[in-house]
Amino acid sequence: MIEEIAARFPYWATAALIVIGLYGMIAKRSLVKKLIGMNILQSAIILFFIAGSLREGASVPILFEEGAVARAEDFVNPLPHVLMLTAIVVGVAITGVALAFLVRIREEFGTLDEESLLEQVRR
Amino acid sequence: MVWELELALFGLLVVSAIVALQLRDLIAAVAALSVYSFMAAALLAMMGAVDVAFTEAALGAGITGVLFIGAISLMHRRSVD
Amino acid sequence: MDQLPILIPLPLLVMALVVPVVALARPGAAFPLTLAAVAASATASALALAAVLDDGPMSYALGGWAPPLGIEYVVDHVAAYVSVVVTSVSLLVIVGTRRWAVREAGDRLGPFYGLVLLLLAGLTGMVVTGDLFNLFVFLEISSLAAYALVFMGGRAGMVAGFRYLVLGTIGGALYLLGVGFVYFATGTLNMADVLSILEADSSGRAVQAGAVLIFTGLGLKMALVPLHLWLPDAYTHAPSSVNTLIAPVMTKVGAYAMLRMFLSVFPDGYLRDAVPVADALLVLGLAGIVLGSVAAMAQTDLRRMLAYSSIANLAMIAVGLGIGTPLALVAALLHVMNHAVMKAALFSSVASVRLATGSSSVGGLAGIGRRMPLTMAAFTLGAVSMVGIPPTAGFFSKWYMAQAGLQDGQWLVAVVVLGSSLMTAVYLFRVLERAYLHPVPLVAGAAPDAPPAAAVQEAGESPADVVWPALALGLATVVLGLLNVVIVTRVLEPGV
Amino acid sequence: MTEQHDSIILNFVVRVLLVPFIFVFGVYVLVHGEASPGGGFQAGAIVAAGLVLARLTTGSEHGERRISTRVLLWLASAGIGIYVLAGIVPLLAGVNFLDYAALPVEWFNAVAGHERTNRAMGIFIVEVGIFIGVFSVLVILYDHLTERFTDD
Amino acid sequence: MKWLTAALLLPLAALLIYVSADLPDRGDPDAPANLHLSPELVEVTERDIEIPNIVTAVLADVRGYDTLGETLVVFTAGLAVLLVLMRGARPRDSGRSNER
Repeated sequence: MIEEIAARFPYWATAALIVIGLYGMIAKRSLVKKLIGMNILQSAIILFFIAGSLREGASVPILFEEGAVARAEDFVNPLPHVLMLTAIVVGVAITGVALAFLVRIREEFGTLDEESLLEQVRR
Repeated sequence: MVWELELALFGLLVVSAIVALQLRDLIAAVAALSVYSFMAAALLAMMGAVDVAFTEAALGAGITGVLFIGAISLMHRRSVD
Repeated sequence: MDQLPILIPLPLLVMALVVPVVALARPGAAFPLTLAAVAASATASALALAAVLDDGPMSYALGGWAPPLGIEYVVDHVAAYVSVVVTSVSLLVIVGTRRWAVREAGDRLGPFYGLVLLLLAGLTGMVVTGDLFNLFVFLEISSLAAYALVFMGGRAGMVAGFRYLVLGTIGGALYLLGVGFVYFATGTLNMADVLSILEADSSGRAVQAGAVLIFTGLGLKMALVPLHLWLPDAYTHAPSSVNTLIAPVMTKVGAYAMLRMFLSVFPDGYLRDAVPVADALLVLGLAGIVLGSVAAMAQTDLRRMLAYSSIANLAMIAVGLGIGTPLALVAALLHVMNHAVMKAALFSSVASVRLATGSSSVGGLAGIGRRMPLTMAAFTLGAVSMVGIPPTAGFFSKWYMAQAGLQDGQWLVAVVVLGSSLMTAVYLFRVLERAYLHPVPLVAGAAPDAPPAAAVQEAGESPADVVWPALALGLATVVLGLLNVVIVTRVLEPGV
Repeated sequence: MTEQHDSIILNFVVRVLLVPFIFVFGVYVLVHGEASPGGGFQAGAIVAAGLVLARLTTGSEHGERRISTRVLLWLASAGIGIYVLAGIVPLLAGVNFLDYAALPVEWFNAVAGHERTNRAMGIFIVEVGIFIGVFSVLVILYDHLTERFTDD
Repeated sequence: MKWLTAALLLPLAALLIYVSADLPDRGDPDAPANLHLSPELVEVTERDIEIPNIVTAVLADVRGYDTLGETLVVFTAGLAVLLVLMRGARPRDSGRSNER
């Protein structure tokens, strides 16, 4: 039981975070809350990738000693790190654009509540 | 690394995510989101992803928080949900 | 010539950096530079297609790092074909919407054309890439550009753009999550490498979950039926310069990405036997054809009608993927091209009508056929092809699709395809009837949202640079229809 | 957000002590990104944060500190242009896009044309490009998000 | 609405947790992702690239094209914000482009 938890908890926790983030994006009426949900979702995916790249007994992927022969087993898998660096930057870019949309919508409609926005548009 | 510590941090992460979504005061919600991001960064550093942790702290927690606050400070702070 | 694959997206990328800066000083230069970049990219695509036809698929290692390690570009028959379609259709559309761009973007032409180029760069990058994560990156480039362009369309466009952003981001996130599952199960991101590993051993729930998540994500991006909610508003309220561009090409590339998953990521039959993805696509596709066509019949605004018809046509492509036989895949691919061309013709002519009369409601079209003969000729050609009347391209993809359905024992497919033709005829011929057979109303306000009758009475033909691209696209439906045997036997059949 | 805070001490601490330190740290992160965590993205974010901090304390109505959007757009294009150029130059030399081994940076090291060094050099050039691009886009984002005022 | 969303998301949560049993254990050195490409990346960095940070080396060189795409995403965001919020570009035509 304990071993099972020790081996699986990162996946369970990230699954919970993903669902929380999606819930925020879909069910919350405030557009700001939708964006907060979006950020939670993105971080959750990043944690998921990094948790999957763990290697017991390995160290940070930096070659410390010049000239010493590096053994691949000594390092954490660097590929997910690279992918997630990209994903973080993409996430920030999307958040920035979404916030620009928010400011503009607020200016035009005077509200950030999804229901009343849709009402105003339908009218 | 001690996996129990990671587990505890993950628990805190879930709690702060829920708090960030449920707070009515938007500035407070954004603050909670920053807390969430910083804890995620700490967790990433524990898992050996120092580069990712650094980026998450600088971009995810720092810049995102600043942009959120910058945009929200021009708006109503209360959300209807 | 070895460098051809990278030359497809590269002109677009470079010019996307140049245009916004140049436009600061000379806004007038934005349009010709954009056009030059798209033309260069279209040329590279055409050359790549020719090279592929002669020598077979090309692989290109970016940065000189051999494929499973680095990122690979794969230009095979299908990729080159879709890339030619995307770049050449958008070339014509960009010419035709120049006036709208000037009107709608105003003094923001630099950012506008920069985003258009980035949108196309993202799409072409998605088409030629052979790497799952690289696909995600370029997907996000094109999506982000599309959100902003849709958002430009006035008050309703803002709300539509924001909803598009939220749902599109969910789609991207689900896709990325699916790629994560596939990566943890196989240890690689290169499509060909994933395929060879899965062919050796494709058991395991992680890959199944990955497949489900990838297809859900791409389904959101291509507006497959329960996930289509963003599309009608986004297409209706986007500025004319934008929906004319994204309606033909954007969702088509999502569909192409799905096809890529079938062809070169998951082993043959995996998506049918191990995960019910193919069946789901078939069912949802059939539902989408019916729902999209019915909803289109109920619309009074041309753009909204065409948006719902897009949902129906994308669903048709999904049906082709769902059947999954080579013939069905050929039909789906042929429909990717046909629909891109005819939707571009229809949206371009609607943009031309709006330019002249200021309205796009069906009610306001009475008598427009005589006022704007060339525009309405383009519209008619597009409509005839959309319905699927023989010499036009639309007939052939529907014909192949029905045949593929019958061959596979799915008679329901043939029935639905035929039924969709009838429904398309109902909603599009209603437009034609009003345009050609109704007299111009003499009293203002004959229809509630019609423009003043004077607008239609005075409306002459739109300027040549608006009409001719639309007409060229309309004529292309006929030409491509006549050429379909060549396209199918030389390009598509070797590709699938 | 742009009202001026007239505290001399705050002004001094932030503009004379804090912001220069942040800038230096950002450049350190950029230059040291090859050996320790860091690189163009992080450095760009840090320097942009420093600039934002300066804006926050002193207000951005004062024209003196404004970098105009025009300049920032130029910078963004140029920064990412450096990256694209690092890809195109090898292309012109006849090898694949982004193959840094073919970059003409022999002047940098005595061991002319050594591929390992060339690649390291290419990475550094690219990181500088990323730094400039990310920094300027983030400042554009901040400026435009906070500059628009609504009346309540 | 909230309950509908919850009803949609619970299956997703169930799927993710069900599938996690099939993912490699936390820190498993024999996970496919740890065996297939990661050793080559370490080797290549040591052999061909003269910088010690493997992540930077892979980010900017081996997968440099992804990173180029990533900076282009950032640039797209900049252009998007300019298109949406640029001053002097008042939506004077918003009434016109908004008519139905």
